[in-house]
Amino acid sequence: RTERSSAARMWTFARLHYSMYEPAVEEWNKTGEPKVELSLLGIQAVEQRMLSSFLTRKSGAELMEIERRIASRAFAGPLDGVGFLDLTDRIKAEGLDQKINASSFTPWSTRGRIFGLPHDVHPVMLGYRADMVEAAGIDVSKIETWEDFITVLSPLLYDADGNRRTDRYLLNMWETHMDTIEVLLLQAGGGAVDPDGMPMLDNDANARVMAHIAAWSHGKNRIAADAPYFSASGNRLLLDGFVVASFVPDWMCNVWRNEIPQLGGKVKLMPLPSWERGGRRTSVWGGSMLGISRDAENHDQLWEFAKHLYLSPELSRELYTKGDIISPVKEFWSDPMYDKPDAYFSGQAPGRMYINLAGDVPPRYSSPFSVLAVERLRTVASRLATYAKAQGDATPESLLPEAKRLLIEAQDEVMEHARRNRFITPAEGEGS
Amino acid sequence: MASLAIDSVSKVYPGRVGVVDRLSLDIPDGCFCVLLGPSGCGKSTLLRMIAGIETITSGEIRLDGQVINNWHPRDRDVAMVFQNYALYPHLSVRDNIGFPLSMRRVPRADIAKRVDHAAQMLQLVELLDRRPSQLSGGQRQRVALARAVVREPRIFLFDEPLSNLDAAMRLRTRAELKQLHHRLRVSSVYVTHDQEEAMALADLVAVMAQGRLQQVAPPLDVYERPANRFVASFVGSPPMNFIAARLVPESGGVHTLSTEIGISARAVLAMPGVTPDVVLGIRPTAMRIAPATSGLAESKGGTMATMIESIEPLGELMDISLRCGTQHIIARVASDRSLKTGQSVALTIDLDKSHLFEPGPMGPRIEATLSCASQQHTAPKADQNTSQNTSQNTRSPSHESSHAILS
Amino acid sequence: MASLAIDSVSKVYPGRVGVVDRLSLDIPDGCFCVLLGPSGCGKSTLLRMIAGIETITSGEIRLDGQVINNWHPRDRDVAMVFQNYALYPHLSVRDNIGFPLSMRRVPRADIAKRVDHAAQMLQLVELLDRRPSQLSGGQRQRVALARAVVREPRIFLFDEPLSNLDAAMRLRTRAELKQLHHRLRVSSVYVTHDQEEAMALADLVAVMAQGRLQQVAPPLDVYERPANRFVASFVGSPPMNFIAARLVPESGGVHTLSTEIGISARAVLAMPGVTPDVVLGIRPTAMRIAPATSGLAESKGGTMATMIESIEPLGELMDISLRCGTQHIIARVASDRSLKTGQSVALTIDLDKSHLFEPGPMGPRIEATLSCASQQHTAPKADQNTSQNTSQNTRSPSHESSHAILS
Amino acid sequence: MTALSYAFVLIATLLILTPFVWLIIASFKTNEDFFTSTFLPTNGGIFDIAWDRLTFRNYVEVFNQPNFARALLNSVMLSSVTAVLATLACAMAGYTLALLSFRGRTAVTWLVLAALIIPPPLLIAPGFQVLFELGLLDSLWGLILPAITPAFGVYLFRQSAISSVPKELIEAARLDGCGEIRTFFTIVLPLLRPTVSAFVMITFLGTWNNFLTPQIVMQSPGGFPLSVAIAQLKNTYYQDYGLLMAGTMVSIAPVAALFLIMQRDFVSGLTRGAVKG
Amino acid sequence: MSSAPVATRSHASSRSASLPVAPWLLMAPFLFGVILFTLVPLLSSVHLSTRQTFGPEFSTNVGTGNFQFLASDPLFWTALRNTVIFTLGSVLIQLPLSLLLALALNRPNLRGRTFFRVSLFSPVLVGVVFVGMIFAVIFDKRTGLINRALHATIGWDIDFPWLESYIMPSLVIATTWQYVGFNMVYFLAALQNVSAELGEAAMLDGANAWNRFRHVILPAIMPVGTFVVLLSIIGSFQLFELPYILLNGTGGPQNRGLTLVMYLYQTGFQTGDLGYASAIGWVMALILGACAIGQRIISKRGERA
Ligand SMILES: Nc1ncnc2c1ncn2[C@@H]1O[C@H](COP(=O)(O)OP(=O)(O)OP(=O)(O)O)[C@@H](O)[C@H]1O
Ligand SMILES: Nc1ncnc2c1ncn2[C@@H]1O[C@H](COP(=O)(O)OP(=O)(O)OP(=O)(O)O)[C@@H](O)[C@H]1O
Ligand SMILES: [Mg+2]
Ligand SMILES: [Mg+2]
Repeated sequence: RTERSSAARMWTFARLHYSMYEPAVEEWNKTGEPKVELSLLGIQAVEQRMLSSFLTRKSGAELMEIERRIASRAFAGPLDGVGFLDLTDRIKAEGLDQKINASSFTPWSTRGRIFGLPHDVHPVMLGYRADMVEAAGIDVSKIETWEDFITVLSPLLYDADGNRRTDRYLLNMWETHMDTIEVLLLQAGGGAVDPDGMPMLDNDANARVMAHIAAWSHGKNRIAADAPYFSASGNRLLLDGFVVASFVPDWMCNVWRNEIPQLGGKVKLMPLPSWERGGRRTSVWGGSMLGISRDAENHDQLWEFAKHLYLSPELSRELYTKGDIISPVKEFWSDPMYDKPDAYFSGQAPGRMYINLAGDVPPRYSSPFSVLAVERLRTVASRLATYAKAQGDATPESLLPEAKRLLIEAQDEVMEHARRNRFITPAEGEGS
Repeated sequence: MASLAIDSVSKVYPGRVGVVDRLSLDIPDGCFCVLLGPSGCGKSTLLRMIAGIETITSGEIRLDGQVINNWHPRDRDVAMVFQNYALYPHLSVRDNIGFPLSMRRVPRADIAKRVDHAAQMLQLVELLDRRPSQLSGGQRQRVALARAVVREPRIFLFDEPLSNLDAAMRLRTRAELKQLHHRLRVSSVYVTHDQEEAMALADLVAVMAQGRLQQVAPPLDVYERPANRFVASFVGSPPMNFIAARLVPESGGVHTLSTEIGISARAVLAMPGVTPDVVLGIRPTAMRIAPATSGLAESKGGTMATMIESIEPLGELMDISLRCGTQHIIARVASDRSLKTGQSVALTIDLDKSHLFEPGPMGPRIEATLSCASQQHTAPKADQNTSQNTSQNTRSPSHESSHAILS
Repeated sequence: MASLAIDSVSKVYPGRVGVVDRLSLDIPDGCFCVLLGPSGCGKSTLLRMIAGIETITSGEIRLDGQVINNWHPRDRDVAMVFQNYALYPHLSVRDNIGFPLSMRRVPRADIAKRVDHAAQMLQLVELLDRRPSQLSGGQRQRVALARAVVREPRIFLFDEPLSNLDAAMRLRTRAELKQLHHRLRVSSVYVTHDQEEAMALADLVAVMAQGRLQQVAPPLDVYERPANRFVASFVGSPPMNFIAARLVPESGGVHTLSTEIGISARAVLAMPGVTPDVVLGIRPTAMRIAPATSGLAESKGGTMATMIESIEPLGELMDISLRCGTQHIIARVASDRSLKTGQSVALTIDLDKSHLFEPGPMGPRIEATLSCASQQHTAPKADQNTSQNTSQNTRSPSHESSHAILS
Repeated sequence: MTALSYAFVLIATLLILTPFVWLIIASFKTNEDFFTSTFLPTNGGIFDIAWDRLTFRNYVEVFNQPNFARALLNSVMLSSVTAVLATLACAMAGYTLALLSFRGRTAVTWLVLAALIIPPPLLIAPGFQVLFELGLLDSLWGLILPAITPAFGVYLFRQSAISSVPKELIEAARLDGCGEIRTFFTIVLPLLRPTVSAFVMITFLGTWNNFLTPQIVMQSPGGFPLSVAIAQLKNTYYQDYGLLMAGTMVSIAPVAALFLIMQRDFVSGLTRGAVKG
Repeated sequence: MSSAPVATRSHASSRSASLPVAPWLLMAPFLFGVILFTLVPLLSSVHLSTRQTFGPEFSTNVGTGNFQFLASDPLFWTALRNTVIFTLGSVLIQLPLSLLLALALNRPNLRGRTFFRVSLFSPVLVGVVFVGMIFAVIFDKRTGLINRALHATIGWDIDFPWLESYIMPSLVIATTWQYVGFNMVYFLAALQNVSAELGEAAMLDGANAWNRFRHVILPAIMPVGTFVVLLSIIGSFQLFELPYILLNGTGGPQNRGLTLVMYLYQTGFQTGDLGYASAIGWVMALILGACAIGQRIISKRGERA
């Protein structure tokens, strides 16, 4: 049998996190109990080990830092089947729900219970090529809605080599890139699952957004193009100014900083254009949490450690300086470091800008069906795109009915699976 | 050294019955038994069953009285020369020969010594470091032979071990094998198609056909007293000439034998009461040819007039094929350049070297003494004796074969 | 049908020189040439070079005058029987035989006909649907043979095609091959170790040793007029007896021959001036044995007194080994049960069938006529002639071989 | 004919190597260049290529990874042990199924086939459980034991034994006094050499490159092999691609060497001259 | 016991009375491993396939429900279609290439064989993760190597969406790149069983290159050949990691990249229903089983020779 060292094991999947946590863990191990043993695993490995250990109730880690998409997979069963410790009462008791940005809890909540301590907020803005915009003498402050965005920036659309193929587009987004689609859906108040964890694909918000996305990338006047995120070619295209604006959550700043230093001083950030005047100017992308294994002994000590690690001012500072990530803990937001102008973003202070939007970050709920539902949304998007291509000069309006139809279809499919699940009935959803 | 008893053993291949058919054969300790038989009659199969690398469909094989049907080949301690060599391609000739010894944990030095000895005996010394793929056919065969004779097993099995050697080498090796046998006295079963070899080596010759035993006897007896027409025609080359004949009884067991080709003789039968229709068997070597004195000499007794159809010279000897009425007869005589094709000659037959058989390809031999029609004659003692010890020599098999022949 | 010219061809294997060594041989169109030679002397290699499946290290091979060294085997249109069969394991016997035809796009019906014919000729009919793995050794060999003879190639190459067949079958097949050759007249090279076969089939016999040609001549000549001591000892079985002897010159080319074992004779040499020390070669078949009249008869001329050391019976014949002083002599005579081991006998030698050689294993033959010391004698014309046409028959090779022998 | 195959092989090789060239070059590039130039960074020295922008930094970095040496050692250990054991186990079983006749042979053959067609993910969770029950988690054996009996190996050896070991040789060996086991080691294994070396190669590679299982079975980072160490160079937010590529190159080097040593065995005529017929 | 006449006569290839213990001894390691690490887990998955589960303590019997749902599950059928397409693609394109390469490299007179052999094999040396990375770069739309090369040469659409609309073809290309040399090694090893003598005999019999291949080489490599086919069918059916990485964990647009195993993985782990996953696995196993039986039949013929 494996000699289980008395030390509690903690897995993390990000090198950055690992390096940031090490000091905190060391400090804790000086005095605190139990000793914590931090180890770095590939994200795929974390996923499989987490699931294997949950499913077999065997030899997991006491503490697991989990990325959002993976976390939702732990919620497949009945509530008391979830492998993570239910933190709801502790959080409420200690008023953490007030202390921490509300929407940050949602990804780790299912059927009203909270299973993880949030690590971040991850608001989203648009990062755009300031150099081009200004060269064209355009004033982005006029932009409030997506309509504005198009009208204001459309002068930048142009065909460099006159081969009647446009060589610069306004928005970096593509019908196949689910992350950005989800960003827009959430911003518009749509999404994949409702607070009870039930699929909700066929709502108007989703339909509207889908219609727009299809129109933007294949419609009459196309503004969107694909410069893939996290890929050499994508960055190359950004450099070449193939697209003007991209979706930039706080952590993305760090990615750009490291992967495309050449863009330094050429880019700026602006809040997302909203879907209607006065609407929400931001969204959310990515995120992770710290969960405690239900099978661990000494839950309380681990809980203490979790707080020590996540709620410490040091960490919040580390997060921002090393990873451009703003802390979910509201009280730290006053920290002046967030106001420091950033040369990379042409003197803007990204921290502050994100914090200002943090309050508006939309909630996004998790459920066993998240993955399935999101997959369906992706399919809808891509089907709709095909439809748009076929239509030729499609507009959001002309696409709306088809979008609705497809979403309803998708909804039914997902519900098929949902109804199959004997462990989670809608009834139980309301129950808790 | 051991005695081997094969007791009504049969082999059936899927869909092929009677490959070996209820065959019984006793090989006393230290006996050197040569298997003769036409291609495909089951010789190799029999050897492989004795070796234990072919399953026995029915019957028993006993080694010193123990039934070994289910013994693993290793435990039978037999050495075999495969018809197709079966050398280990990845081992040098030396290691090939030494292999069986090293498998039996013989000390290194010993192995080296015995391998060298075997190599000398088979003139493989300068080939010891080659791979089988670098050898000529005959050399491979000698390696296979060497691999068998380095051992001192309880039984030797040789499957045409010399077939690919030149005459000189074959003679030498044959002598070596004979010596070896005299030295070790290991019971051996030896398959060959070379009858001179068989005669030279065998204590006992077993003639097989169609999976059955036809005769088991000392070499000369097989030649001089073939059990049946098959053996007679198979042993001896060129094969015996067969001529249809009739027996007309006379006084006291004496008959007159008459053939359509004009040869007639007196026949004294060992036992009475046989069919009048018989077959006269004459060895090509049991004839003499002389230029016909007159244009056409009249046939009488063992002599007849005939004509040379064709001549095949063979160095010292020559084969002459003659036309006698409807029949062709082959005679092998000392080569004599004066004889020419088309020439008419007088053919004389050694009647006392000729045989009578019942009709049919497997017709058993009729124990009889033939003599020239003219002179008086009675069966001499000697014949009786030898025939005695023949049948004694081959008691159990002869049962078998007679069975075989009748059934 | 084609004439084949091998022009000082050599083969060198990595690290093995002289496998085939500057060998020249002309095979006229339609000639049936039999290759004799000890194991490992390069016969198969030569055949494989002719076939084009072995590279030629140096020299030329010409087919009807065209150099074919670099021709692809397919284009040479030769049919070969491999020493180890090389049958296609996954094809039935029928398809194996038919393969070369179907490769040459012969119409189906035709193939069937010719396959059946070949199968009949080699008694494979009831085996046609088997796989090679289900055949006996001899059956496999016959399939290999059949695969060659279904074709009518420009050249036939046979590498010991009958070695695994029983005597009867071999005789029959030999006859079939002879007929085939008479019908098609395809030039053939035929390797065998069976000298009877060689004699029976060959128009021309080529004797090889150590990669070199020793003699090329019609069969009987090779036997009766061996070019050198090697050929003499290699051809004919049991091998010739060799006895050291001295030549003492007398009047006009006539010499007296004396041996230490007491045999003496008169020798008339075709050409004068040879070393006094020579070797007398006597074929075992060129001797007669009679029970010694007195206890010990004195030796004189072709006859000598000696003692039987051992007897090996071979059916019709028997081999008797005799002690003559220090030497053993093997005599092959008609079997005679009256002779017993240890018995002292008178041995008579057919001097006119004996030969003289220069010393050394390859010592060339000395053209001479031997006769009993007593009676007068001069070399008869006949001998002269035959010796003439021998040397004529074998001009180009005999150059070669004498080369070979001298170098 | 030769010319034809030559052309064919050349083209194939080119196509195969192109991504490699990319990989190799990438391993010498800074992150900046990685993202902005496909092959070599342009506009600079000779051939308009900025040679000076190429760097060894990535390699230095790789070797400076925490317990890199340890990981390398683990990999070598793990891979070689697995490869050897697996080859033995599979060859033995394969030969048995191919050339020995015994009751239950067909059954076992079918078992092999069955094992062959099981989709691995089907076994992830139950397999994990078994490992746990056997207390093999967090030990090298937990990685080795499950890996030494791949059904496909058994089947591979079975098939190649059928075609490359003449049964006459087995018979001869038996007569010469070999037990079945001896026969396997002295006769069969040498004859199967091409397959053996191919299989050793393949197993070694599989283990060498497998980065997932070790992370699931091994609990303490100390036991991680190179593959994991390299995989961990991957970051969640942004990637240091140059580093990754360098890591890949480093992890390839040893196996490449091994392959160079072994590849000769894939081609070596063997059974020739064994039997006639 | 196995040498009892009855027992062996029924046996097509009855060779010898081999000690009954030896075979089991030789197979012991394998049996030990396969029972422990395949059979045992497998049995639990058999049981699972009739249940709907979440972890050990949450599991209810659904009888054949899983299979019924499977039949009507469009995702499953998509996955099956994709997988079959991929399998056909890789078997029909990859293997012939491998064989041809092996044949070419087996020529003794080919200069630089070693170099070619090593080069062709080298992709296997790279872990699948990096294959994913490399091919992400290669298949990129505007900047990808393929599109740019083809655009430059034959004016191919520079925005050709490999990894969106043509995922399976892309995967076939990628796997071919990685495994063509790998299979080549199998074939190279197999080619060693081809008897030179037979080749020579065939030449004399007038067989051209094709016929020699057909009648001498092919039969000799048949056992291994059929094995390689079976293996790559199985391998293709279990395609998982590469698309998982190339499409970062999703099935790609309209699940064009969803393979059976990926779906199995998603349902088994991502929605935690091991029961349904097992059902999928078993359907896969059935399909592959059919192939396996086919292969046995074919190679049986080969073994007779
Ligand atoms: N691949 C090889 N490498 C080295 N030597 C070889 C090779 N093949 C044959 N030899 C040698 O070449 C010589 C001639 O071989 P070859 O097969 O021609 O002999 P052979 O006359 O056919 O003998 P046999 O009558 O036994 O078949 C032999 O001594 C053999 O050892
Ligand atoms: N595996 C097999 N399946 C079916 N029949 C077989 C098999 N092996 C041999 N035979 C047949 O069994 C008979 C005997 O074969 P065996 O090898 O014993 O003949 P043999 O006496 O050795 O002949 P040869 O003198 O030609 O070697 C042959 O007719 C052969 O066709
Ligand atoms: Mg035989
Ligand atoms: Mg030969």
